[in-house]
Amino acid sequence: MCSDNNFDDPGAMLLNGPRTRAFITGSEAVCEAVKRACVDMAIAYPITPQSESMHLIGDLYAKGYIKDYYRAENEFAVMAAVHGAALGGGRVFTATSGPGTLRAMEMFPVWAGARQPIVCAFMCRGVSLPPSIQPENIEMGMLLDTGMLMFHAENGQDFHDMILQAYLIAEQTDVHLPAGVFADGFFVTHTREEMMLPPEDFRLLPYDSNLAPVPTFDMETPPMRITRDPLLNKSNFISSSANASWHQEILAAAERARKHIRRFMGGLIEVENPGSKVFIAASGTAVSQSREAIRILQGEGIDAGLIKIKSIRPFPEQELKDAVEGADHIIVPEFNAGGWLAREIRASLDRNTRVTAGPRVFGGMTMPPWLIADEVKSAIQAAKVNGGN
Amino acid sequence: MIEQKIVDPDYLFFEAQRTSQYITGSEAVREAIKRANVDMAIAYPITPQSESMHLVGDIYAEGYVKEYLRGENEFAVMSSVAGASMAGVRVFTATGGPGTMRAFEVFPTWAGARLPVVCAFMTRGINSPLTIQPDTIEMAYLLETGILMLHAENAQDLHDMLLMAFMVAEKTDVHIPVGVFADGFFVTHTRDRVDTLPEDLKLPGYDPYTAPVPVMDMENVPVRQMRDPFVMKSNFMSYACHASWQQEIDAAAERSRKYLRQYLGSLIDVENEDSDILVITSGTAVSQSREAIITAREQGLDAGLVKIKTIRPFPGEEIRALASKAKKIIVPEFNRVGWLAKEIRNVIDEPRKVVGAPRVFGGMTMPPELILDEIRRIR
Amino acid sequence: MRDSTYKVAAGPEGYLPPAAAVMGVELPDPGQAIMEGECVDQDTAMKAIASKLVSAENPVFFPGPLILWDWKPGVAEKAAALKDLAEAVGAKMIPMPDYRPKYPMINPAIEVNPNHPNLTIVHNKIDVCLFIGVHCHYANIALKIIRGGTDCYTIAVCAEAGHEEAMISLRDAGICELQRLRELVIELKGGMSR
Amino acid sequence: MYLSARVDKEKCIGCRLCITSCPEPNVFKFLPEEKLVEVNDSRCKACGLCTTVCPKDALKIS
Amino acid sequence: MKTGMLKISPGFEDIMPEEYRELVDNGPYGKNYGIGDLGSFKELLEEHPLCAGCGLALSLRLTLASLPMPEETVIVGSTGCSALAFPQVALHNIHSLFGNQNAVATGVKRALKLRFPDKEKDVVVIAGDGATADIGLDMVMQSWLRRENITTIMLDNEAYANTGGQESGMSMPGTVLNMAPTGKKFPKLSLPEIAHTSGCDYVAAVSPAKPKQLAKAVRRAILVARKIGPTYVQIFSPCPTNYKLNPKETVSVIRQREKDGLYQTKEFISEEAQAFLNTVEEKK
Amino acid sequence: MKSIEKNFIRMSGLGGQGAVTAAHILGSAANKDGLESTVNPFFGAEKRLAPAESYVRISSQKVYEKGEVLYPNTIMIFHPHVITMGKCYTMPFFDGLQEGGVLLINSDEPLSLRDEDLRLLADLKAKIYYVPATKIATEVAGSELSTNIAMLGGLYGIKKLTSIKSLKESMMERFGGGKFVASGSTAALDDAVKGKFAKVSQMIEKNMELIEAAGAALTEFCPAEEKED
Repeated sequence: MCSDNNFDDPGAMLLNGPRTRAFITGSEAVCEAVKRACVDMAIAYPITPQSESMHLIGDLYAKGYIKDYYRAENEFAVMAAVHGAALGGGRVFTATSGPGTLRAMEMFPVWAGARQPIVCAFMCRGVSLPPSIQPENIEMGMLLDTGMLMFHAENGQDFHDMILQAYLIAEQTDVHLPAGVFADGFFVTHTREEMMLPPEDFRLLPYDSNLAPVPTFDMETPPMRITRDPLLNKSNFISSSANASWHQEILAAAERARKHIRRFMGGLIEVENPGSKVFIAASGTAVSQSREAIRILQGEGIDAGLIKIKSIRPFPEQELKDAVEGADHIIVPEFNAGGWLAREIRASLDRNTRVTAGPRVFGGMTMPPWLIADEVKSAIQAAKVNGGN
Repeated sequence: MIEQKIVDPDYLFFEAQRTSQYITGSEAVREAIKRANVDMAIAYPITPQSESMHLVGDIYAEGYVKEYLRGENEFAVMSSVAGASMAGVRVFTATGGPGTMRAFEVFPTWAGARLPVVCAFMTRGINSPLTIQPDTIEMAYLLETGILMLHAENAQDLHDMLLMAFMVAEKTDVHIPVGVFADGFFVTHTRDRVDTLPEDLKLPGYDPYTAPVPVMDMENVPVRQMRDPFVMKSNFMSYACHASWQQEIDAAAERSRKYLRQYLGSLIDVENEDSDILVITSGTAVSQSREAIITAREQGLDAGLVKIKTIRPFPGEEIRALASKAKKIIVPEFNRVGWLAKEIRNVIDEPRKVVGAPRVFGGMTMPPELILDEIRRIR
Repeated sequence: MRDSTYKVAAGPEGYLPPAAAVMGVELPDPGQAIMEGECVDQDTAMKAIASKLVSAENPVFFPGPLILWDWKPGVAEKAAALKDLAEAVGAKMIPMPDYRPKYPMINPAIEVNPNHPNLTIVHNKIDVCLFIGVHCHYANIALKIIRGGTDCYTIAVCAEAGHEEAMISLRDAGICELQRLRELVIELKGGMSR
Repeated sequence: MYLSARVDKEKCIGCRLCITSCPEPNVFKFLPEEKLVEVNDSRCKACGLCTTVCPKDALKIS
Repeated sequence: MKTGMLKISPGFEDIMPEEYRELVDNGPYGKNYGIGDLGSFKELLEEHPLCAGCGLALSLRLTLASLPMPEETVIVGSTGCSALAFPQVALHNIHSLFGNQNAVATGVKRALKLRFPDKEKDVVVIAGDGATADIGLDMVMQSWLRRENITTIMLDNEAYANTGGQESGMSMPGTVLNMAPTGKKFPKLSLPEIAHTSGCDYVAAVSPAKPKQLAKAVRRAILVARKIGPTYVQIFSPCPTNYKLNPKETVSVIRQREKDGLYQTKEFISEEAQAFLNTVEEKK
Repeated sequence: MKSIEKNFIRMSGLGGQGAVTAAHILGSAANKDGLESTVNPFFGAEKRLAPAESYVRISSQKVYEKGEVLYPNTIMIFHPHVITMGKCYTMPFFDGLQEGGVLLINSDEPLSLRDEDLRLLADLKAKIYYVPATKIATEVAGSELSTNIAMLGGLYGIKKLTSIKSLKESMMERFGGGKFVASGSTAALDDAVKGKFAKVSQMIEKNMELIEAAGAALTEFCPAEEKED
């Protein structure tokens, strides 16, 4: 199904090409993306709220859009098998959620360390006991340092586009890292809304493993003697520094991704109402809630700007710094208890007293826009009381 | 096995006569567990942790620990440990690096289920590429799991923190798991002087009926008791209840501060706090910094040291206060991402003050000269 | 986007220098090259390479597996062009036949390894080296280690996106670039060929 | 100074059992003309395994 | 394998280290060598860091010499002593994590089938007993149940040797090792039987005490995996270091164990596999 | 307690030669003498005959630093192959040696070091000593497995970092009791050494003789003189 079409510049096509309307769920949007991604192989394992998308991808396999597909035995095995398929030179896709992410945790740094451009969709949900199948993105806080690229989709449209863009970015020779495309479970996966899809016959070009910065394990690529993870059998300064340099190269690859993210995704962040004194900085569904909050605030005569953070790894430190240069308040709403995004933001800026790390809801709770609007108002109020700014 | 007398923890920690021994960090684990009145321990091999769990096996054979087994993998070990803890016993295990990652899903469930498990993490690098060498990156992943995290500087800390961890973890108002972290090899395999406690004394046993959740033994009320029941409903009430449950875990961690202060003295140790330059760090990097600071001060460079003992709960207020006076803060770390520098930047008003360096990883040693270079660079 | 003042220069830079990309150095766009952390046009970079090679006391080429093994069409021709260039320069070739940590030890006189390139560089007193035919990941690791521990000047002739870890790096380089380099070298040497 | 397996050429019948009992690669070389084995002593770790399978007592560690 | 994979680019022959020239001139690729040819060709395995007298190293060496088509073989390993030798093997080989080898191999095998539909590519898992029977047992068994076309070879040294000698599921009952300070409390896992009932078309338990039998089992297992279904070979490979044997006793302890009735070679062949083997073995 | 400067010692040998055990004995002895010391073994999965290192730090001041000794003032080379066959991972093999540092090499005769290395060593004012440790171990203790003890004897002959009494006690503790924790392969070698003697006390006595004999067999070699040839 892949070689039928030839779009020389799928990146440009994705950004500017024609689109048609569809009223679909986030899970269906994933399916539409994978259908166009020229994927060789997908591996599935059930977990709510991800299962539906991998069912649909199973249907794609049955129709011939994907060459191989099966249900594996658990998430750790899925991520291991996907890794194997990528080492063997295939373009792969899989998806998981919450506890599934944590079950497979050990594999993610392996993907990055092995420089495999695996694209995985994470439909975030709660992870701790008591079990919760509900939306919450704490798992992202745990994946920040795994070496993978992390993109956070605001809605089904983003989810669709980012999956395709993720392949384009992840497979660049100078990047060649795994990319996680994150969406808040249910809020995105199970919400039906209007989306704009590229033409039915749009396809990414097939993956060419010869362009990889590491050899493919197929006994067709020199050198003949090539091992994954070879640094173990010496214990000394040389092998430690080679190991350290390897890790630095993974960090470097993520840095190199910035340029490609700007090209294929139009930037690491999107800013609305630049120059505002108050900003809401958010990612994922919290962005949508914030848009509504801004509307509420505008109704009350309060001007607030919005920073939508699309790329969590690499993190847009400089873009953020520039965007809030003249701002007095930055409100960071989040769907998790730990507040990882606020921590990222506070660690990147100066004058941290400006940052309000909240509101935060979790356990599946919805974040009503007024909660964010209230936080904006109380930050402004507090500043007035303190006579600051 | 020597007959052991139960004593008050405060007596054991602060008054009992200590004996100096020249031992490794792994042996220090044995010495601690021997006096910890542990009911059960579960082991699985992984370098550099294996040796400590061999030694715990040896004291099981001698009778100091009542039950011991080798599990089939780390995920299973951590799950079995959870089961044992739910059934009301004091339980210990240890892992490191990839083992931590393999078991990852279980750690937030320990916290969510309010289990006072004590686990030693002998930190090492995470694949890929494979390394068995020291590196603290796994701590970055665990920050959001809800477990308390203590970071030992050396074998003495490891020994003391393990014993204290049981006492903190089992307080009714805390009752969440504690991870005691020690840098693999640098602590586990280095032979150093450790002041150990009398062999004939041990901590009081665990009383599961003081737990803030019922123990699963069909010996206490209510009869109809199920762990973790919320999954069946999808509505505002059940979401709010789940969120409140998570808040209670965070609250338990907050409450642990007073006990941690009671046993550890403080969450941070400070030397020369009025210095313009503060080196703030945890674990082995503290030892390396001590050497750097000795040299720096000999050379007339004014630098102070802050040793962070608890990573969760994080001593945010303490560091914020210190940081407001300092001109620059140097954070040496044994990992590639600089999670500690990020934690510190997050709690202070002027993150620009923080120099996230030197940073070495993948098993590299951090020569004190590197820290000294950073101090000089600021001067 | 990021302003970089980071200079990718000959070392020794220290115990564990940062990766250049993390310091803000970006890879060149097609048609460009990179020199000591800055983008320059390809021709400038080629001239600089030729002059570095000609003025070196002991220039050595490190051909990697992608050019050492005649594994796909075009390799033999590229290898021949490389050999011509080496002869024009008067450079020795020390191969990197694979990437494994070799047990118990490589012979640094006759081979180079990406995990510890400095053994070969120090042993042979190499002042300028040229990487070609090495998978990008391994090349970057080796180039950074060299920068950290030696004063060797590094050049990377890359068929893909280039290497900011090298002091000079070409991108999308093939036979034409090797031939052009050879012409430049011969020119610099006063027109003497072979 | 270092131990290695040594072949007594008089006793060796070239049965090659030693070759398939050695945990190290490329230590033994079979010489087809002479029907003998030869030891590369720089690669031999002197474990002595070969001496236990030799039917003719032709191998010694020394 | 591409035909040029082992051809040195013209003009570069003289700079290639001898070891590589030997592989080109005298290696086993495409030659259909077996263990009977050992001693007269350049082996795939180079000098490795395993202990003197290591049974696992011996089994690995014999296994590598028995591969029916080394030029088309990708090996998937796991953490353990064998992982220390893998970088020295002149094949593409993957070490991913501890215990996930059969899941990784599943991905590799399927991807290679997609990419090279007209070629046979043998994916062979070679891992220790800890990786196969303990931490990775679920993934090992699931790959059998799923009928993946891969060969699983266990180098059974009855311990976690690389981490310092811990008892494993494959240790004999009563064995006192680390983490079993009062002796192992349960029997040695009967993995060949489990493999058989899990649907493996070829299963064998062999040892380097009988090299020809070992070679035959490895060869059969790989051929059957190619055409019929999953296969399993268990190779008893005593560890002189952790069992404190004299290194030269590695083979004699196998013989002694066999004599005592505590070890036996085994072979299960499904009807389909037998029919297939009859055709290929007759041809030869 | 005597007062001594920081002594940072790097022991480079091959797996199975007992560099780790030697470090342990030396560090423990210093501890018994009331000195501050830490012992770090090499960190790894090295097998027999692979390059291996261990580190001892001894000082009368508290030693905090952990990890590899990158800047030693004493380097002990347990096997000539470390130098002649490059079985070490630092280039040159004395990398990081402090000025005025000491090199102690196990070899029956002086090795032919590269001119360049000799020049560097002369610049560092390094002292080079040779001791035929393996030969003496075989002669006196009847086993090359005691090479490590002979190396300690050589070191004792050069500088007395610890008392001889503590060295002996430390050996008693190491080989005598059941308490010592050794890795699998080290434990196996221990058994092999002990197997040579009827009683541990005999072995210790032999080892003490060995220390003395090794000290007596030291030869000093001046890099600066050699350079003139």
